[in-house]
Amino acid sequence: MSTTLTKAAGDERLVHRPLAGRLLSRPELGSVIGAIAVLVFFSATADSFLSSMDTVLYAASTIGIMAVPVALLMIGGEFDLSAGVLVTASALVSSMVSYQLTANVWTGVLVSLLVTLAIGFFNGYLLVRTGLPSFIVTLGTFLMLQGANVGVTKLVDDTVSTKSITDMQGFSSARSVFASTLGIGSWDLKVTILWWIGLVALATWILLRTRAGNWILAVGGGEDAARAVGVPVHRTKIGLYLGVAVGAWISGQHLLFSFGVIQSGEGRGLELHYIAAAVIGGCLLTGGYGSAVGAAVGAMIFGMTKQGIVYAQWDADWFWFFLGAMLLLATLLNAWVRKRAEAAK
Amino acid sequence: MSTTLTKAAGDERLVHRPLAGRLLSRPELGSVIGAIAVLVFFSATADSFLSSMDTVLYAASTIGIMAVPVALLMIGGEFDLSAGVLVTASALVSSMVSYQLTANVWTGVLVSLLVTLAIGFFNGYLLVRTGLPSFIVTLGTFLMLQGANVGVTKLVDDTVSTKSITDMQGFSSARSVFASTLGIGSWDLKVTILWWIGLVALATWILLRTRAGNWILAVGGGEDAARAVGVPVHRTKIGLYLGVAVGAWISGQHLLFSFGVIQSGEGRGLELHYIAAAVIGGCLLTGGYGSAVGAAVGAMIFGMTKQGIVYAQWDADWFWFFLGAMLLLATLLNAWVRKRAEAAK
Amino acid sequence: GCSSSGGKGSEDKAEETGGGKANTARMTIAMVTHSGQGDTFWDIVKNGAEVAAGKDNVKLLYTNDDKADGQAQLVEQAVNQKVDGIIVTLAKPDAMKAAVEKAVAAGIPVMTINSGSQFSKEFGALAHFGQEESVAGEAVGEQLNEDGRKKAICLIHEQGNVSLEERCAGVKKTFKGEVENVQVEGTNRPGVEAAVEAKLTAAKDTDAIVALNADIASAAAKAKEGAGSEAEIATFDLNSDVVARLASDEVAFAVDQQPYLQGYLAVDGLWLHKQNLNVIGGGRPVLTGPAIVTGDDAEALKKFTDRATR
Amino acid sequence: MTSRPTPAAAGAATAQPAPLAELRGISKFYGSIRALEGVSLRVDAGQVTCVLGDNGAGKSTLIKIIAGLHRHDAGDLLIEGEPTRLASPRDALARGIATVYQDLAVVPLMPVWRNFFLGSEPTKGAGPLRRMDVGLMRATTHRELLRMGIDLRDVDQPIGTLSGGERQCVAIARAMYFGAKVLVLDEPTAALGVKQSGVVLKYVAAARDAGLGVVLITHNPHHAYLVGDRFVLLKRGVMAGSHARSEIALDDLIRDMAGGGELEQLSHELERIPPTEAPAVPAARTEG
Amino acid sequence: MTSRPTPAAAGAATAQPAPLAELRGISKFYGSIRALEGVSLRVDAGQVTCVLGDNGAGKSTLIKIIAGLHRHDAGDLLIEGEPTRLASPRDALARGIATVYQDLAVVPLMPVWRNFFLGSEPTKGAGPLRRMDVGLMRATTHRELLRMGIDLRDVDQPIGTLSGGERQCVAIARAMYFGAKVLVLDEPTAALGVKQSGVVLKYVAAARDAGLGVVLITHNPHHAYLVGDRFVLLKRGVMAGSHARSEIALDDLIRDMAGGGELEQLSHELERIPPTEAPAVPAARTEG
Ligand SMILES: Nc1ncnc2c1ncn2[C@@H]1O[C@H](COP(=O)(O)OP(=O)(O)OP(=O)(O)O)[C@@H](O)[C@H]1O
Ligand SMILES: Nc1ncnc2c1ncn2[C@@H]1O[C@H](COP(=O)(O)OP(=O)(O)OP(=O)(O)O)[C@@H](O)[C@H]1O
Ligand SMILES: [Mg+2]
Ligand SMILES: [Mg+2]
Repeated sequence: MSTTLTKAAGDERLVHRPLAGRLLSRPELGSVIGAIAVLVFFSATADSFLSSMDTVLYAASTIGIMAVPVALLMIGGEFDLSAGVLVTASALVSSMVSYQLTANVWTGVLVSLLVTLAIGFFNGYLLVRTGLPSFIVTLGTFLMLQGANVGVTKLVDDTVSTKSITDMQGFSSARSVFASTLGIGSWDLKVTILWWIGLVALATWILLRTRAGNWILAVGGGEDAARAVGVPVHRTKIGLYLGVAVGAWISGQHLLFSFGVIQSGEGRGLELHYIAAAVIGGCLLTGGYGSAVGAAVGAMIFGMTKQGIVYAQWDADWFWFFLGAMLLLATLLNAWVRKRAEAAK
Repeated sequence: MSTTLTKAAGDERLVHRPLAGRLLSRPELGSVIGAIAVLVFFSATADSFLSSMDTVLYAASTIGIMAVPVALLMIGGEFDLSAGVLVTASALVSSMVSYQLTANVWTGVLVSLLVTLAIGFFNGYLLVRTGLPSFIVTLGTFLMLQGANVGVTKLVDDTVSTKSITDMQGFSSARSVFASTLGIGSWDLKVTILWWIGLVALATWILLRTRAGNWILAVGGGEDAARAVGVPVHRTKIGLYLGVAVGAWISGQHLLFSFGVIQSGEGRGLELHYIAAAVIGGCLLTGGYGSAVGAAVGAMIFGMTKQGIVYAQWDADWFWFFLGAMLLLATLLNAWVRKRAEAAK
Repeated sequence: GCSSSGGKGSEDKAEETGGGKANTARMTIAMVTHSGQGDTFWDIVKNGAEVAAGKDNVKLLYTNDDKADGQAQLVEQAVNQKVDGIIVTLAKPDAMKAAVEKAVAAGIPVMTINSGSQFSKEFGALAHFGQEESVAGEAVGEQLNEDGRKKAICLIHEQGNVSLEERCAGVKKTFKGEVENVQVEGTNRPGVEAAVEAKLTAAKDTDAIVALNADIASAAAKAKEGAGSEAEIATFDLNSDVVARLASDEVAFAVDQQPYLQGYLAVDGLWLHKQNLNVIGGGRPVLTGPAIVTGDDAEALKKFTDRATR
Repeated sequence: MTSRPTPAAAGAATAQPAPLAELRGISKFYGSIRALEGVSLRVDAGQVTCVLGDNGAGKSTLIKIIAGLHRHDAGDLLIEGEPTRLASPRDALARGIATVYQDLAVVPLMPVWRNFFLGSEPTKGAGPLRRMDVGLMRATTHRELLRMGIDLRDVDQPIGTLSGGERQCVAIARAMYFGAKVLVLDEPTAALGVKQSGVVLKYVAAARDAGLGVVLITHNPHHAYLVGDRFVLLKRGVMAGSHARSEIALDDLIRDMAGGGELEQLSHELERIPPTEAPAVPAARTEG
Repeated sequence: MTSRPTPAAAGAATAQPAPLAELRGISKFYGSIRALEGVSLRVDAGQVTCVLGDNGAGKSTLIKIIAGLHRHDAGDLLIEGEPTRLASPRDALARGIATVYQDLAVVPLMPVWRNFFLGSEPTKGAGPLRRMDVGLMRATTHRELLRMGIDLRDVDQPIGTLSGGERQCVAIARAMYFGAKVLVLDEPTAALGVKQSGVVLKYVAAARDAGLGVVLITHNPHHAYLVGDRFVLLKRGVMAGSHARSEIALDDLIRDMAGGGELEQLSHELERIPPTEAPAVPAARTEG
């Protein structure tokens, strides 16, 4: 990827730069340093941390599945505050549709995909049509969804959580797709990890190798310039919101099929975790720069820290303090290493 | 303010433009339309809305006191996720210091000012020293403060809320400064409204008439360009974080002296409300544009909507839905009116 | 300068609780709740557990997560850590089912506390210490009937929270008048105050306010003052402020489910089970509440609420 | 495509084929600011139309209308004889109008090769495996820039780290590479070195000879006179003249561009100052 | 201040006073990219030093070091004879070095008058009532721009809505207005019209005559030769020559700037093409 072309290798204006330095200048590989530091730290301080890597990976994957499309959206220069409650909404729809129609749960799953995509489209369409900042548009949908999740659930199911659908037709097949566990050695790997890896690979492919990826980088890095050279800015942005919707759909189905029941009030605040994972992984909040692998590494740092603090048996009252401090330290370390690498090269 | 100079008035390249059009192009006055619409709407649908304007103003002022410095920070191109918990931290410090030292509460109030400023400085200093995005820096302090608020309170007071200081010396004088009520006619106006108006006036003065204001607009609108012409970018940014700290201190003292007791888990999530108020009021999330009056109007829209929904006695389950929809509609209306004004003139 | 009134200087020196300490082998117990951050109620539960742990030579690992999947993960983590016992809340029973069963399958004794008594046994837990939210709600409804109230509002401070909804539903079930739910923001007390004041102004016939935790009760009391309403305030749970307001009759009564007991008994129960295979309650749910607390009890309770044990 | 005149036809016939693009009495307002009023312009195949004028005269605004970036408020825009409203630059590109903007050239954080092909990426493979032809893109970028005299070290460098002139060269090379029927260049040579300017002018001449219509904006009358066939002068948003090359001499053009007679004096004054002053001190100005 | 030579002294004496600013063997790397290596330059009072070179030669990098925007990696920067490391542009400004950057000119969303005075706002009043002298700022902005031939409609317009040349004029007028001892101009006339360019060159001459040291970067050899006293040539990051005005003729300068002998042919070729071609078709190019 970052080798130079043909004769440029012998250019007298290029100082020789070792591979390590070149690798470190990629957005995702920088943050890997932070992740390794966190890993080493908790392996040393928390007994069962390494042997419970499966739980850690699971925790990382539940953030990571959303962090990847959210990262793409951020690279495209926009924001989605509704991502957290959208996950809940997606799970609620499939649960309620299946239960109320007494249908095969796969019907619910499909309807949910359509509804979730429709909400994502609504976000994107409103954004490009009105020209309002995405912060305010998605804040609107965030609040509206937060209310609708509870309101609709109470209307339909009379309580704030849905009825259990565990005994319905199709549940077990859907569960094996969205929420099964694969025993590999002593580890119980959740299927979400596969979904996560798949999404990272797909997003990386899109970003680095397709026209759409070029457009995403362009609308985030310079919307006016991109429009001026003929990039379909509106379509690209709507597409990014649809991507977030797909992520929310997968997460939502996982939530539903691992528990059978959905609490309609949950999901608030998670959008911040997704965004944080992307930013820790090197995505620019202002758009135009970042990578899907970086977002995955960010989710990993987030997941490891959250789990590690529990394994290290630190005082729960200080949980958030430790989490904040560790995240900050990991990001600082990564920034510092990168600076060194730049300077030394 | 926006009259043209000398001979330009007769310039053939300037189309005549009525006063209304010119006014509407100011960031704050545009959003006033949205505010008026919300006001008219709720006056019509909710009986006691107009007669209870004092409560509405109070609700708006508690958001507004923080929305103003947060808006300045956003105009300066940065973000503060820790603003919400900083308010709680500030209240906790003065309560704990007063109680533990059995000192006059004013001692606690002053120590709290220093501590809050120190946290604000920490945010700003970390930002300019490390060059990390403000999102990640303040996310770190947000999480750390959230943990420390609970952890320290438990450590010091043994419970997760502070001891009551209502019976301590200085409490009543501090209460009259931070949390008194002024009866004007049939209205009971809270003193926070005065603080709010004062802050708006001060911030407007700074932004429009001082060098610091020029620098704030410049670092937000083009940091590199500002640095290149000699604007002290770092000092300006740190100053903005100190401003947020002052706002948090006032809000925190209000909280403490109106309730006497502080719950250490409070404040989370409010940062989003402050930012939302600023954005609704026309501040650009990317910096360089906005006004303090706009932020105040945004807080007003937020406050009116929140209260209005209760006065209108709409179904509580759908509260958040209505809030989101109303905010979106108000902002849309305002954007639409502005576009019309631009086109018609 | 120094304050001549209030403050730490005025505190009674509380006598240390707990005397001796068991000389049994050290055991590790994990306690996983669905509490949010900095919640008074759960702090009391935790205090009870800690006192029992200190007495029984137990290492207590307290963790909490207010999201269903997060709480389930914490239980699994406890299993991974091979603790000697797990205490868990069942506010979201379906979400906890798999994790609890995993723990039981791993041979770890489990106690459930707080709500969810009907699931405790089904999931394989040894015993349950708690109070049904709906039962507590019903108690409030009955008390309001007794006080002759006609119209109540129930303040939900966290949207979509099952336990809060159950409490309000319980009130609705027994209360003969009308009950209306109002959403307030639990982390923003000035906001709570303004919203309740608005509701009281809009619905002037409201004569009872049900707060679902003690902090909300304080804000509601201020709002009532602001709106000049005559409504009586009932609340769930206690803190020092509520006790003070009980004493001054600003709050009519509080429903106490004795959270201290839930923590204490669960730890003690696990210890007893290990030492002696005892099961408190003989396998049936042990109720720790609801107890109705009024102004008459306030004086006696003050000392304990200040210490966060009631 | 059908009625597009070949360069030969355009050169030979006095009968007028429909111009590739034509503006008739175009006006444009930015809020209360009048940027253009009643401006007309035609872009013929095989001809270079130069738009000249003072700073702020409205030149960039004019070409942004042709490029589909702004909508005009009055007047008609005709493309190949048909009245048209361009919805977006993408629309204009699809009709074969390629543009180099004065200040909207590139996306700074993106590598040079991605910028070069932005919006018109070549692909290979089909179906889900359809992907950008990265090898081709890199090689083309390097080659095309080399042809303009820019020897890039690394086509992966973010374009924002290139020098001003290098960046401008990327934008020009891109437009040249994709240019289909009409090429619109807004001050292309402003940031360029002597050598690169020469190359660009040669390119313009070549494009014209290949039958493209070219719109060239420049402040350099020498450059304009070297390649231009028709000179349109704007002044404070209105047309101040339109001359065929045969009707105007270089000196008149320079005078017109400098704002007419009353300014001649200033330019004379300046031209005189250094020469008269220079001989007075040169002895002292020896190297240190 | 103490040893600052008057223009007269600089002109008369061959004894060398310390130059206002001097670079000795400066190198600068951006990561693995070498932008400058071993470049030396001196800025004397009352002299105009022109820095010339191809696109990407390192000219802007050089002046960014003098302006305090970048730190150099090797070599010495001397200001009035003292070795110095400038911490920031603010530092450089405080030492009397005013700069017009090629691409970092302005804050787009801010009104023109705020941009004009950014970083050096005049104030009135004292204590808490100390405030910007807005009246003065507006009037000055309008006047100074008018002097450059830019007649602004409204100094409250966001500067981002000005045309490219108008924006550049604001940056130049600002530097001229605040210029104290050294004036650094990076391609100031690139976006300017004929008239405005003339004004800028007159300003440069006036600044020089007032005893300021001027560093001028330009791609226009005519402009450079009109006002320059010394010409420093950069090529791919290294010095390719340094000539006093007396040692070099305009034609040599043009050839040097175009990259030397091997390029002469191209420029000749280009100069020839249009004249030979033009007469062949002009008859057909009548107005439509
Ligand atoms: N921030 C940066 N990072 C990496 N390379 C850079 C950076 N800035 C400049 N360069 C490289 O350094 C070289 C010199 O750039 P510079 O801007 O000084 O050129 P210049 O002489 O001013 O060119 P021009 O006449 O086109 O303005 C260029 O090749 C450019 O690609
Ligand atoms: N978006 C805008 N909003 C308001 N005014 C604008 C806007 N864009 C341009 N203008 C004004 O319109 C006029 C014409 O601008 P334009 O950019 O077309 O000039 P130009 O002829 O290209 O000048 P230059 O040679 O300096 O590039 C200018 O006076 C400018 O201030
Ligand atoms: Mg222009
Ligand atoms: Mg340059």
